[in-house]
Amino acid sequence: MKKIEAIIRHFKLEDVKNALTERGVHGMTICEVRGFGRQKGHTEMYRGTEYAVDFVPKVKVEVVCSDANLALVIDTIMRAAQTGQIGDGKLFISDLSDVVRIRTGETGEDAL
Amino acid sequence: MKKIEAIIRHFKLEDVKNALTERGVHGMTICEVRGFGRQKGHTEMYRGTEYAVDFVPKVKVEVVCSDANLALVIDTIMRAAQTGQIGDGKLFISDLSDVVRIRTGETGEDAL
Amino acid sequence: MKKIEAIIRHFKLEDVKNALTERGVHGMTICEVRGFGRQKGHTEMYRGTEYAVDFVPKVKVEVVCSDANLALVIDTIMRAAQTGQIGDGKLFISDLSDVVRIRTGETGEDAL
Amino acid sequence: MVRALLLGACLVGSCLAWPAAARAQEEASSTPPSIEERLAAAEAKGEEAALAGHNAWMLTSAALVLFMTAPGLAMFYSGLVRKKNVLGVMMQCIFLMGLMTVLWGLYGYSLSFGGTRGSDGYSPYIGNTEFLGMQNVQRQLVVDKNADGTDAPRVDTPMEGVIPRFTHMLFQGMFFIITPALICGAFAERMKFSTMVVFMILWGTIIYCPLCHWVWDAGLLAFGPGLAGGALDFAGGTVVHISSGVSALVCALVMGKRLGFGSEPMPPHNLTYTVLGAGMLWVGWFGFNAGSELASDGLASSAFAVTHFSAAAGTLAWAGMEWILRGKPSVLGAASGAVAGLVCITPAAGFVQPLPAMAMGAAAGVVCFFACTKLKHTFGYDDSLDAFGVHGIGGTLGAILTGVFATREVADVALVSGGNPVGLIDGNPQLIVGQIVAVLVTVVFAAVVTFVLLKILDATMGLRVKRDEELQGLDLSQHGEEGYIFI
Amino acid sequence: MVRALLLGACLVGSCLAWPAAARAQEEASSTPPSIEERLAAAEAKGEEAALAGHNAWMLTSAALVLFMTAPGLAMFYSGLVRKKNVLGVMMQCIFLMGLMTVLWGLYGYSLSFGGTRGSDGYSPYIGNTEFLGMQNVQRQLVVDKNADGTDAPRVDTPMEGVIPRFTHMLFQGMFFIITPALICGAFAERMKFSTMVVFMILWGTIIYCPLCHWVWDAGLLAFGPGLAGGALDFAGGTVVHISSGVSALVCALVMGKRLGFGSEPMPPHNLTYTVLGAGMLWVGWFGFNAGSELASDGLASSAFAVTHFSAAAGTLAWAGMEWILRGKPSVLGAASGAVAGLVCITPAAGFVQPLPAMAMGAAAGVVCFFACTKLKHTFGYDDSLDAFGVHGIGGTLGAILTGVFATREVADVALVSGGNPVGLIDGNPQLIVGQIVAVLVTVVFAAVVTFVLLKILDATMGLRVKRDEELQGLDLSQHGEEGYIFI
Amino acid sequence: MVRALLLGACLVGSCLAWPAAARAQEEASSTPPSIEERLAAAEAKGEEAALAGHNAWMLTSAALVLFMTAPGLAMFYSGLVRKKNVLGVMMQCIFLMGLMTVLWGLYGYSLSFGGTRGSDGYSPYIGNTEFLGMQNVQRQLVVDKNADGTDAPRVDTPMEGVIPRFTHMLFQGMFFIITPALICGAFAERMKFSTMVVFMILWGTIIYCPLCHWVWDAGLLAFGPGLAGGALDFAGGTVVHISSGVSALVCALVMGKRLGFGSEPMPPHNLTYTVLGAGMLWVGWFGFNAGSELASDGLASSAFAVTHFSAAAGTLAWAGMEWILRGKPSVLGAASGAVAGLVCITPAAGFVQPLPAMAMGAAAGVVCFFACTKLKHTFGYDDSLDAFGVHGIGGTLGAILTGVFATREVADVALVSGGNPVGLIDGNPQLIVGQIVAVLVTVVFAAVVTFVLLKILDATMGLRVKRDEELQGLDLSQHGEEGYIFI
Ligand SMILES: Nc1ncnc2c1ncn2[C@@H]1O[C@H](COP(=O)(O)OP(=O)(O)O)[C@@H](O)[C@H]1O
Ligand SMILES: Nc1ncnc2c1ncn2[C@@H]1O[C@H](COP(=O)(O)OP(=O)(O)O)[C@@H](O)[C@H]1O
Ligand SMILES: Nc1ncnc2c1ncn2[C@@H]1O[C@H](COP(=O)(O)OP(=O)(O)O)[C@@H](O)[C@H]1O
Repeated sequence: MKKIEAIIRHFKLEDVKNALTERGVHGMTICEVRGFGRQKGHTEMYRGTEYAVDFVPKVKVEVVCSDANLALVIDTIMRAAQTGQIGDGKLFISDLSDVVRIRTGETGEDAL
Repeated sequence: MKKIEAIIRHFKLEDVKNALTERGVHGMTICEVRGFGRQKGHTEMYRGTEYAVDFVPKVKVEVVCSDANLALVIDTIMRAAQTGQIGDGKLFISDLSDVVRIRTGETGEDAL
Repeated sequence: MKKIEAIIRHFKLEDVKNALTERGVHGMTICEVRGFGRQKGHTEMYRGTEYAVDFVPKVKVEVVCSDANLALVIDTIMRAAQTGQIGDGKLFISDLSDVVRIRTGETGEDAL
Repeated sequence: MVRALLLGACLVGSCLAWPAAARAQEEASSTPPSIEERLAAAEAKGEEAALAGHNAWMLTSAALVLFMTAPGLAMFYSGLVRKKNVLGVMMQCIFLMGLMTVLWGLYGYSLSFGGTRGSDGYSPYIGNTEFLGMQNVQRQLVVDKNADGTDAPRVDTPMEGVIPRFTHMLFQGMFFIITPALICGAFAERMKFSTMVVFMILWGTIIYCPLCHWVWDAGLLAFGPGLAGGALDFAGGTVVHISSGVSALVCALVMGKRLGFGSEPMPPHNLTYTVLGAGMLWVGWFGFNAGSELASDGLASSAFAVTHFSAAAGTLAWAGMEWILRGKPSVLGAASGAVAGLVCITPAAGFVQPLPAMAMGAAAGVVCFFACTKLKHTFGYDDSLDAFGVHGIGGTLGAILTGVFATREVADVALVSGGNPVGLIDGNPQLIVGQIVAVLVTVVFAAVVTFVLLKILDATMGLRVKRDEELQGLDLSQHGEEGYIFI
Repeated sequence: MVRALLLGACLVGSCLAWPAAARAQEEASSTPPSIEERLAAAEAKGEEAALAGHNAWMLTSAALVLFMTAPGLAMFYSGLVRKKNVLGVMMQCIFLMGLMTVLWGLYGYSLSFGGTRGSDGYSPYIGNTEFLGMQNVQRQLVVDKNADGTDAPRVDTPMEGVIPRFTHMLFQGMFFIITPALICGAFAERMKFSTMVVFMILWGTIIYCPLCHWVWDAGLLAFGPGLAGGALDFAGGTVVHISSGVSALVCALVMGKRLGFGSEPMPPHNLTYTVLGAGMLWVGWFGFNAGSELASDGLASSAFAVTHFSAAAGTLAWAGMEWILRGKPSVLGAASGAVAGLVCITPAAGFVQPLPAMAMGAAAGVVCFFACTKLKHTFGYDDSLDAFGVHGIGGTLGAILTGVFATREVADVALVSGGNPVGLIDGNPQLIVGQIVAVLVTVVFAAVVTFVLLKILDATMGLRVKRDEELQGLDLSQHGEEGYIFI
Repeated sequence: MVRALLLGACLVGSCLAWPAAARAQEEASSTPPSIEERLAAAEAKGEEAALAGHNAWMLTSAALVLFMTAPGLAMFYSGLVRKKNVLGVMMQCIFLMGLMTVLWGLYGYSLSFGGTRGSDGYSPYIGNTEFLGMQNVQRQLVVDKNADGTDAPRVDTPMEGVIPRFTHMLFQGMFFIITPALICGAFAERMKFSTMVVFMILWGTIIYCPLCHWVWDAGLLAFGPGLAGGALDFAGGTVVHISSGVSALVCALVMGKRLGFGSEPMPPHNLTYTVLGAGMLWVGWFGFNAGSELASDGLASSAFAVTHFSAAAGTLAWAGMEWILRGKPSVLGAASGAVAGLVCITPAAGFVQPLPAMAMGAAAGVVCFFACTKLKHTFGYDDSLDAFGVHGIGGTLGAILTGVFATREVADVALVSGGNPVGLIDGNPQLIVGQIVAVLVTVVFAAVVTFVLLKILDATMGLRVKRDEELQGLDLSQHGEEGYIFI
């Protein structure tokens, strides 16, 4: 099984979720993160003190899927999350050795 | 070494923490996440506009342990986090190639 | 490619970020987490009820890098994040099977 | 409103109540007015001015007391619950502002204050229908005759003492809001909203209105005619704080604990709200206590001062106890102590001197501190926000200490002392008896009726939300909303 | 200020306006004063006292109305937007407090209230220069002569009815702040700050000042001399709520929807602010409505009471509609209902009885509920915070119902009824005509001028922030700040 | 309180002070009263009414000034710190409300206002024991004799000018709270709580009380008898703002910078609180400044108006400077500008006209903007929340500009001008000298004593929390609590 961690823009979350569910992927976990990369942050100014805020708010979407589904998931997220401008984010793909569903104890792909 | 990422319900966190420490696992890192899966979210209504909130608040517990301890940790979390109802969450197990303790520079299982 | 997850202290984030960028690592993703370990939490008291807060606020820094860069990144974070006192945190290193840049579709090290 | 016309006429509204004077004044431009005419005008002006001054303070006080409920109490209480119930608490406050106000206008004021002792139709047990639907409170057209036989219509606003009865009704109506709202602290985070609404309608009608009548409309517990000589209760020790505090305890006992109480941490989700709310309550309480003089005079200033001193002493005492016993003063302790001091001085505000007021505040800080820490833990009830520990205990303490510290040096001579000793420090041991009797009657009455009401509601509507709803939080389950969406 | 000296002199400031009286009083220590002298002193004292009483209430009211804008409206509105725009909304409120106040002092008060009908230089269309730069409002030195020919300097504060004109100017000036601030609800989360500033300067000058003059300075729409007999507008149904509500709708239409409107969720980011803000608005509105009597008298109390009843009924009605139609009452519904009830009673506050006020509040709760849910969704405009749905619709409803429920039992005899029937329930169908005419004139005037202003500004400065700025949020893009940094 | 009885008696409390009048009135029902009797009644009524009116405004003002400290300042300041210190700031505010109030009641008021210039036991340096423990302030029983020789007991409330001394004490006591609370801005996020408590007791006693006596009790700096002719300080330019601002600077210098100052970002964690707090300060300041007239009269209205204009101009000026120099107006800038304008007008509020007030506000906005940006960065001290930059600088500017703009057109004739030129624009250059002398004396006195106090405390108790505690935040380390638990 594979885990795809996608760092995406906030306002693309709805699209990504819908695209994934349309293609039959019905599980994901998201988390608020802040990213540092090519995309510039912004500066804030409080009574004459300037702060450079280098970290940009992003959403991390984690999707676990079977190896077979990997390409589909990657492709789906890519399409839904793309704007073409710096800061669209990245996908990190890794292997999982197992998945367990807490409720039932099912493991492996059955657990998804 | 293994990393177990457990997506669990908020109110099970205390139980999971206690169960793990009772079994000698003295380290974990947690993070607020929101999950999408079989468990339904809820709808909110503000002045006539209805929003379906599909993401349910969850806690992600990350425990890194030796390969030997893996079964114990999985079993412990499973028992502590189970309610039997949809939405109990999942365990994702993956391999770590190394662990380092920042304070001392120890690596591998010594670092846990 | 490798993913380094570093659990560090809040007030070391600036240092870590600067150290990494100085050494040419220009991407990272951070996330607020809370950790449980050797470092003690604190107790809070509200109208006679005492709560032991065992979880300590930490920051998780995720850096993805090429295998070649791994040692450099580890070393850099180690140095920048160390105070020598319990609770400095840990590095978890794992393998990534792939990375994709959403904007361009580039994969592998090109995507970093 | 209409400015230019207004200049053409004389002196706005109230002046019209004195048409003779007004006319006298107008004629003044032609022939110099006689002493008689000038005197009549001066008398009228004096009446207008006194009404204006007293009314200015009392309208302000009414606004301040509403301010205590929202934003004050809404902020104070909601900060103490968990995030998922923040709106549940706020909703109770704002909805009660609507609900109790409508009831008060329709019949509550009449049940509380209808009838004057000594006149027909008065009962010491409950108010009569005198003010039903705001009759005899609202303005009415009166057509007098001028000297030349023509009509002289004027609009009359019924008075209550030195202020319009409307103002009295409004001021007292704000008490009818905050008293039930205080009870909400006991069942926070678990009560079904619909049942709460029905409960409060009944509680207000069956408990508050009679109590108010007993104490403040010359009824069963009133100073003078009341049981055992009656009790002094300047601004609501019995009517507001003991009644709500005791009912709160009964609610906590009958409803049972919150899920996870004792095992899960349930710290206040936003103590900044609680402190800010405490500050607002402190400010609003000046209206509550000094406004209870129902006039802007020296005694109002005195009541304002002792209120302030008691709150201050309470703040130091509670935080000080923590500092001594646990090594750290907490901001929740300081805020709670302020409220405890305010509660305790409430019945005494018009009867005690500043230094005794400080003593009362300090006592309240210490006693309520123990009530909210030791007592609650010993008996193990879940009075979520310590409505009993602060209002029930603090109110009882205040009512009894009023019997100790009330003095003819402060109390109104005509209404209270007649120049004779009042409280224990004046050398009169009788008052304390009346105070204790009033406390006991209030405790028993509030406890029994609340218990019966809750049992009936439990059997019919159910008191608590479902388990799942409680876990999800009242904001989502009862109202379909979230308090903070910070993403 | 200077305490010890103050004791040496007589009775601070105002007393100085009555030097004869003061002297009479001082001499009193030597020889017993004559009846004549005592009467003069009593008259002076009465004047001082009446001024003190009325002024106390009116200064309080002025403070309460400012309190409505910040923290009240700032909190109410800012809770409803997304987190990234929270400061954008608050900035509009606080900046307008600065901007509109300066304009008001320089020329706004004069354009609104300058000139008295019947005297030279008065125009029913716009105020004249009487009060430009605060002349004839501010204090001035007057040098009288004593009996012995020596100078008797005194400082005179011009009066307006029973209160200093300064007080009148301040009270009305607070309306000049909150009215434009209300409009901000319509274009929240997308308007360019610089353009907003220019727009509000123009809106205040070209729309508010004339309207205010028409209605409250005996102008085009005033009761009596106005079109079709004019309209009754006690505290600003037309001037404040219809004008701002209609302009808000035009803004929403001309500016277009927020990016993502309809597709992305845009829930209120902090409903706790919205409820607390609603509580503050409720409290502040007592100053707004009861203060509009411009005196502290029986009618002020009546206006206070009906304001309270209408707000309460509105709360229950809106939340009740939700309860019936969707199964849950929401706290946003309760808060919105309170505001709707307050808006609706505003024009009627000095003319209607309590029970009709409850009916008006209930009607407003129901009607505005439908306006903010069905109507908005049907037509699909993006009035972000429902400035039109609540203020436009609620204000119109209130203005018309004033024509129905206004009664000589309540209204000021000298200024309004003369003892004759006033509204429909009194049996006078004429008033409703005047009310409808005033509503129509206000709607057309506000809509057309706002439309023209916006079109000009769109062509010159641009109305909206850039797409990227809107996505980033106004806090960062317009002001370079973040609302909450909770890390 | 007791309603039914109240109707039976005459006119509540104050009326009792005039038993003759009351009786005259009662007899009126049987035989028509004589002119003499009616006149006595009218005089009594006038006294009651004047007291009622002035007291209504002054009690409201006292409440408003407390409102400035909490929730106002608590919210304004706490929003500016980092999240981990939010409660630390709030605790300082609410604890000081308790602490300073108790000190004030016990001896502070006496040290400040005890003694009347010209009478025995008066000192221009410090108040005497006249009011220790509230004696001569609190109510007291007086037993007069009736004409028939029977006792006529009445309770007397000592007066201070036209208001009860209680009211004066309360109003001034609120200043004794907010002034030290302002200093907290300088050492926020690092001061040890226990040391702060001791420091404030000493600071209030040794610095505030004398200064207050010098300026407002005819002492060393008072207008008239004071140095170089003394200074005009209507509502606390020297006593409140310069004293606290200068002490703040000394605190910042002696305590040193926060850990990480200059290297770590320390942005305000909750600017929404800061803006809301600024709105509350603005509203409360009306009580502060207009209340300082100690009466409800024309000059109070004037003071209210210039306060409002100055705040407005300050808002525009500071935000405008940012707009010009940095391209964006910030909401923190607007809020800071409002406060700067309010600070600057404080000493001048009873002496200047509206347009000069606008100029003063604008000047304060610009000058304080530079003080908080350039000046602070140049010298590199860490005045965390700019207590010096706003209050020290703004207060100094205001004190001096009072010397420029004070005018006999506004100032009280009896107490201040006597009809003669007052400030520079009136053509009198002398006043500015007195103002500058007062500023210098205040600066030196506050700076030196604060410095000595801090050094002693540093050596004995320690000023700062431990390094670890500072890193952890004051909320946890000093109070064992967290501000927000949003999980
Ligand atoms: N080396 C990295 N390790 C971890 N996260 C990264 C790395 N590089 C980029 N990211 C994440 O991806 C986000 C987008 O990267 P950025 O360089 O801004 O633009 P782009 O996605 O167009 O390459 C960053 O905000 C950060 O969260
Ligand atoms: N494919 C997936 N990838 C990542 N997270 C998942 C996936 N499926 C489920 N989850 C997480 O597990 C949680 C529980 O899943 P759900 O289907 O609701 O119930 P159950 O745990 O009973 O299977 C979800 O809220 C989500 O956080
Ligand atoms: N076994 C573990 N699994 C996951 N996270 C861990 C584990 N052990 C420690 N951590 C994380 O590392 C942080 C630091 O660990 P701790 O034992 O307190 O000190 P040290 O870093 O000095 O070993 C913890 O707060 C927790 O977030």
